[in-house]
Amino acid sequence: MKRVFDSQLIGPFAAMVIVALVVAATTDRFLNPGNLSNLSLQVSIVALIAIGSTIVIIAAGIDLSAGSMVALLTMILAQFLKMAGIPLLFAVPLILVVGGLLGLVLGMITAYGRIPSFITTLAALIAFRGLALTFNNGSPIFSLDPALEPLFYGKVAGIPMPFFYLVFFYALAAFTMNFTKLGREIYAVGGNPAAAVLTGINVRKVQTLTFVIAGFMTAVGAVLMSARLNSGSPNYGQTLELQAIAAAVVGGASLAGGRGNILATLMGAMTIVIVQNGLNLNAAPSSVQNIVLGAIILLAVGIDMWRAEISSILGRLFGRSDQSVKTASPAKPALSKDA
Amino acid sequence: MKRVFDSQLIGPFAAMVIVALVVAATTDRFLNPGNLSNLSLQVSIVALIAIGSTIVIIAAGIDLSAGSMVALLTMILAQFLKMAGIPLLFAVPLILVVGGLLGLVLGMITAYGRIPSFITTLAALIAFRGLALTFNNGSPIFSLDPALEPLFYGKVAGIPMPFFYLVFFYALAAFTMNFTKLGREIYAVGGNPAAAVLTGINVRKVQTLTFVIAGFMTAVGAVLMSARLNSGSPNYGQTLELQAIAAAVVGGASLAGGRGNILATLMGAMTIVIVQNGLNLNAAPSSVQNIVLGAIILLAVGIDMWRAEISSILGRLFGRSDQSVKTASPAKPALSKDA
Amino acid sequence: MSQGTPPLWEFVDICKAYPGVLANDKVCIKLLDGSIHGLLGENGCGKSTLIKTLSGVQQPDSGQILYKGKAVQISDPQDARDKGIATVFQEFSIVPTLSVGENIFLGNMPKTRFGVIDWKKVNESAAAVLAEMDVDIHPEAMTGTLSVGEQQLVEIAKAVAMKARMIILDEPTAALGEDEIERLHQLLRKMRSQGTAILYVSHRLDEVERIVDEVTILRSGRVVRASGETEINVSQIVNAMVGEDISEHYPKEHNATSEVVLRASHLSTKNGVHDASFDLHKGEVLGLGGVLGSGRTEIARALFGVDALTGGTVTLNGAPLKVRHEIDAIEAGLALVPENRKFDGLFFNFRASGNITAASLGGLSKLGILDLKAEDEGTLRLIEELEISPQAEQKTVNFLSGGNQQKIVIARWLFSDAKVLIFDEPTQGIDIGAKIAVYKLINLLTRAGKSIILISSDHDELLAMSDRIAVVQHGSISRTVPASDLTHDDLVRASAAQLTHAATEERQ
Amino acid sequence: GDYPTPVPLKDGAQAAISSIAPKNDTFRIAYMPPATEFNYYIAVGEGIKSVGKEAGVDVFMLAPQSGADINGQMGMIQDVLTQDVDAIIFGTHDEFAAAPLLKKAVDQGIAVLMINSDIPDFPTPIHGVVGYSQRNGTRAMADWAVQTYGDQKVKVGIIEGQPGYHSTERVGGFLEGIEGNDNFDVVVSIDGKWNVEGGNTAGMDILQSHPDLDLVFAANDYMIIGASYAAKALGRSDLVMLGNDGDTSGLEEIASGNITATVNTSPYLMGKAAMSATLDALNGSFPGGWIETPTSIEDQAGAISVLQEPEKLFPQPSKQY
Ligand SMILES: Nc1ncnc2c1ncn2[C@@H]1O[C@H](COP(=O)(O)OP(=O)(O)OP(=O)(O)O)[C@@H](O)[C@H]1O
Ligand SMILES: Nc1ncnc2c1ncn2[C@@H]1O[C@H](COP(=O)(O)OP(=O)(O)OP(=O)(O)O)[C@@H](O)[C@H]1O
Ligand SMILES: [Mg+2]
Ligand SMILES: [Mg+2]
Repeated sequence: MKRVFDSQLIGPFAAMVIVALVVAATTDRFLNPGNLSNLSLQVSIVALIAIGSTIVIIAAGIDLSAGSMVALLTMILAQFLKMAGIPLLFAVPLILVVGGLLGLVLGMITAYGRIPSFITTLAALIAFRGLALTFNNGSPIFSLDPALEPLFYGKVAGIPMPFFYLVFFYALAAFTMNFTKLGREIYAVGGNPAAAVLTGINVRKVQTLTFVIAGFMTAVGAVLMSARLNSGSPNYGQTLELQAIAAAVVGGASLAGGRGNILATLMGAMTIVIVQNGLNLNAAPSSVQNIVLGAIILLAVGIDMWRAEISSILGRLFGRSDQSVKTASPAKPALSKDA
Repeated sequence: MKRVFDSQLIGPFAAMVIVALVVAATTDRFLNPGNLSNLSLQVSIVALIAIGSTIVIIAAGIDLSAGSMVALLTMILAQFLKMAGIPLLFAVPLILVVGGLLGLVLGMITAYGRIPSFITTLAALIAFRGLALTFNNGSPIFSLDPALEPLFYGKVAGIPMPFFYLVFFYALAAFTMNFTKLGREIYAVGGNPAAAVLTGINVRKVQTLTFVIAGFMTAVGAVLMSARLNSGSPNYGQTLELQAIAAAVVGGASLAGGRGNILATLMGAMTIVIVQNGLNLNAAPSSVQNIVLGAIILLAVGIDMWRAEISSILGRLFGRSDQSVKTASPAKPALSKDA
Repeated sequence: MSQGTPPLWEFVDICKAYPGVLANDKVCIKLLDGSIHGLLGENGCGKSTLIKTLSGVQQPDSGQILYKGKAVQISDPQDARDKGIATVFQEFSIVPTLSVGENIFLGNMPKTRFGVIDWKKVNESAAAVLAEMDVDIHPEAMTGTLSVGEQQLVEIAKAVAMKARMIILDEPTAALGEDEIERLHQLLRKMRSQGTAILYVSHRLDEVERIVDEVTILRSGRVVRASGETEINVSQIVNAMVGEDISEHYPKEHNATSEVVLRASHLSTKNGVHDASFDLHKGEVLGLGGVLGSGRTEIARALFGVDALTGGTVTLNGAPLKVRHEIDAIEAGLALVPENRKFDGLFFNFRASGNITAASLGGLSKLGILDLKAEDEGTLRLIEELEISPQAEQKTVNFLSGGNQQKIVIARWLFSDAKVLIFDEPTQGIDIGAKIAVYKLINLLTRAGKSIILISSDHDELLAMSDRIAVVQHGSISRTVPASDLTHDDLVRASAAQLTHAATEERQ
Repeated sequence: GDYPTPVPLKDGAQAAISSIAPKNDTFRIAYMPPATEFNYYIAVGEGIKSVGKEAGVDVFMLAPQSGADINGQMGMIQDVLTQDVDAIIFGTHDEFAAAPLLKKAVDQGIAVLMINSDIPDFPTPIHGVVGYSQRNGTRAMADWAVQTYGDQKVKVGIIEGQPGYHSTERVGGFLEGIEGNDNFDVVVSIDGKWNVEGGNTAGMDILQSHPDLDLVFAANDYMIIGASYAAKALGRSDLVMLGNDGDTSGLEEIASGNITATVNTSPYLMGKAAMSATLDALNGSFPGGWIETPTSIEDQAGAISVLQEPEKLFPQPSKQY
């Protein structure tokens, strides 16, 4: 358990709590139960997609395709339900498979085609939205299935359904990353791919699998998006990939690979959503929302990067000895390539 | 001269020519002089911004902020012209300075704050658009100045003005990158920052300068955007950063840093614009446009990555000796960290 | 070695080509139980290629691999493991972002009954392996935070932990000091006595002499001396490797004068330099000796402005030298050839010229514009003078051999006309021929009145090439003596004297 | 109130006005357009605010930046539902997505009115719809064009918005209007992405591929403004350029002769009407139904006369007419 709830969680957790306290101080509506269940609805889609983004990032890749893939998958789901008449019970698993397959294609192009994932998924970001537009003349498809909505809006024992998906998938992902061979291989591949090859890890397979996972989780997000909006549209999911990456990064994942914690990503996603919720509750205009979100991403990474300096300053302020500071800061190679 | 027009240009040039031939075959309107001058208008903004993107990429950074910065700068220019009543002759240089300063801030946060440029500019991508929205209630500002439009639409000797900007800035950038100390230092920093430090290069300063250049070129693009649309709007420039990065990448710049050619970026930008123009001339729907653009990005990078394999296959097909193939292919470290 | 039983592993006529080179050309080699087999040869002769084939990283183009006389295929690294082969690769193959324990068991992590990774067992077993190696590293430490030497020890621990029948070490000692090398040799002798077959690669021929039982020597991908065909002594080996007689391995010239060029007084930095003082004379080679982690690199970094001084002064030709950034040091005529040329030295996106002029761009330009003609001329001159491969200006430098790469890094400081050159492990990982070329370069420099600070963990080299030696302990200079007054044993003893301290300090 | 008499909504689409139960003494009203990126909704908002100010009620606006961010808008509606608002005036690009949340709002006793719409059958019952008939507006524009230019051959280029209800209706209305007239010939139709930039690029490309065009119709003012710059650059001052909205900047472009005419839908007045109806609904005096706000076709002379009444406009014209 220590592994799962390790020290990497403290920062993101603290950030989340601080943000929540600030929001709670500005409006008494924040802590009402209705709003808290709202939060779990709002965080759900981006948080589920961020599982995949985080895993790809840990393996030193990046996935820019999630937002467009959501659009494409909501359109395919809509086709399944409205045009092909496939029952919901089959259509949903089928979409998850399609998501996994799209991830497989991206992963194979990246890993076996040796194309940087930034490029592969940038191309996919553009092309998937184009593909989504080929369905139904590019028009949204509405009113998919009355049974779809409860997937998002339904409640069990008064708790919204998305809460359970979050618990399930985050538990599964945290377990996989910390206690299974695959999880550790993903960390190894991200930390040093050359070393991973030499230790007998099938690096390309592992890289590919991270994209399959990301595609699958994106599909989960797409199903929830369809359920939430009871429709499919080629416009859905815009900038979702950036939000998911932001969640991972606010949660402390390093774009250089090898570092990241699944549960910290959940905290990251929560932090972002709490801020948005707080701004919404205070009716902040979209200009302020954007500025604050940008600032939070920068601050979160900054605090992580400057941990050594900050604790040394704090230490000096509160008269602690310099010694304690050193142990707190994981030394970096002095001349690392970090621009 | 050998340095400027080196072998890195051949691929992107060939790609551009092939694409142009294909387009010319589908429509006889492509080669008419009106359309060609049209092309120079359409490529100008993205190609000018891509100069900055390429330089940042050569220094192993990435700039995701260009699109939003364009929006912000068009709004500031509009404010200067309409609200502050600053004459055009001062307002335009002022905007270029503001662009350079914004770049300076991003560069300093990246280089001195040690925050990966992906994060810095992702935050800026979000925040700059928010900032743009704070002006004029987030509404576009139209009819800025009658003297503004000719900056974009004007002609000298029958040749559109943007053509001259392209020639000027590309010549300047190619010269800088190939014949000046700064240019060489940018390549060195991108190639190996640790080694650059130990050879006395002020790595952080150089990294910062690449962002200043990018900010400046983005400002040039923003002025042209304002002139083109005779207005400022917080919505302008969406996905422009991706198009500029795509131009650099199609031109063969490596996201790992140290590799890239300014003139090849121009070819890359031309390739993309020719494709879009060709599709528009054939009234292709936006779905097809997106899919084709995605495919081109992937193909361009793929061909670059697989150069060794491709030439070996071609060699085998045409019965050339294996020997000639070897010299053609710059081998990559087998296990480079590029996923 | 009993004649009747077949060798544990045998290569028969193994060939392996890379684009443009035949890296292994009909190589035959026999690896026996309970024997340490040295595999030697110049840079690029194909040693690592052979090892990668045996470790399943790549497949041979032709030839046979026999296991106890039976032809087998080693399809991938995991297969090699399963067949009882453990390899310490030349390139670092640890994952810096994972713990030491996890690195040691990466690829076959202990699992519980439920197929879940058993972290308790990972850490306990790792601790046991490290204790067996007599190494004091905590299994839960993040590997990336360890020193280079410690990381190398973790690499070795990975192989040891596998309890393999066959263990391959490709230059395991390049990043180790004398003491660690001695401990490693102890361990290898113990394994040999337990019947393990060991394949050992090193460019440090003195240590080869100390430990191997038999040698195979490669040249240009071919076996030029099979096991048993050469006596195991340095000059015989060198003859076989290089293909010609080399009379003098350390062609030392004495050019030192009494004029003090650089004086460091009471230097301290945050990175472990404490009150270090020494003088450097014109034309002198001043060696810095000490164990791994004693702070020799850190002293170099302090002089060169990489680490800020927290105390002390430096004077150059009598005038105080203030170095706040590397560029200040360079402009004052200092030069640093870093210990890791791959990570800190070379620009792999440049050809020779870009690398050679990188530290002189200021002098090479007027109003910021480079004089490319001067660059080309200077490069060509140095390529000729230093006998660098003529390929160097045709392609980017990643195609060059280690020796040529090292010469290019040194050429950079000849181009900048540095007066004081700091060489940090300048011969690490390069073959004997290239080493001698570097030594000759050192002579050339001192003859021209330049001064050199030489950091080397190869005691023979340090003793032979230095005029005086400063012994570094805990980041300060304990004493400075003429090299001729020191012996190999003195240095080992001087180093050993501080071991107990070093060990306690590391633990903190 | 100061608005046209409402037309009843379809069966089952009308929520009972009696279900409205305001909680605050000073009414709190949320204005929730689909996006802030369209000036149009800001103008509507100004109309809403001006009436609100007169009546002394609290009005606030909450909207995502991008109209495509429907997910974001739903989050905002959810957040507003946990607050004590008395009325929601909303617009959306996706009524099916919004329906479940708005049903909840109606159930909570909140007055719910839709703005800038003409659908009589919102998927869940709401109290009112305020807007002009999208299809009628552009059909009137087509009629005007046929009347003005119909005596000669006219080659038509169309710049659509991104696919969706608004684009379908407006382009559909225009096509209906020119249908049956042999002189009007639609030769090209492409996407201008609703914005100035997209309209400009689309304009350049269609004028390039069809130099014989006589008339360009765009589904909103921004796109036709963008296209007008393209026309100007190509020296095509002879083109008939038609838009839709009655955005202040669009009207000014017409006044200056860059654009020929637009469908003036008076967003500011629409906002005023919507707010008046909302206040009536809260006071129980609004019968419910669709309020069709008037539209007019404005050419140069018309635009100038509209611009001469700046009190009915937002933003204000850049100069006095
Ligand atoms: N992946 C590769 N692709 C192309 N050529 C390679 C590759 N790896 C090695 N070579 C070439 O094969 C030859 C043998 O290399 P190898 O690494 O086996 O030499 P080595 O004996 O281990 O040298 P060193 O002592 O420097 O480690 C060299 O010419 C090298 O440049
Ligand atoms: N980047 C760093 N940050 C913090 N401490 C470091 C760093 N690099 C080295 N050290 C510490 O500084 C001390 C000296 O390091 P190092 O091993 O490089 O010494 P050295 O004398 O150069 O040895 P050698 O040359 O044999 O490698 C060690 O205690 C090491 O842990
Ligand atoms: Mg080797
Ligand atoms: Mg050292």
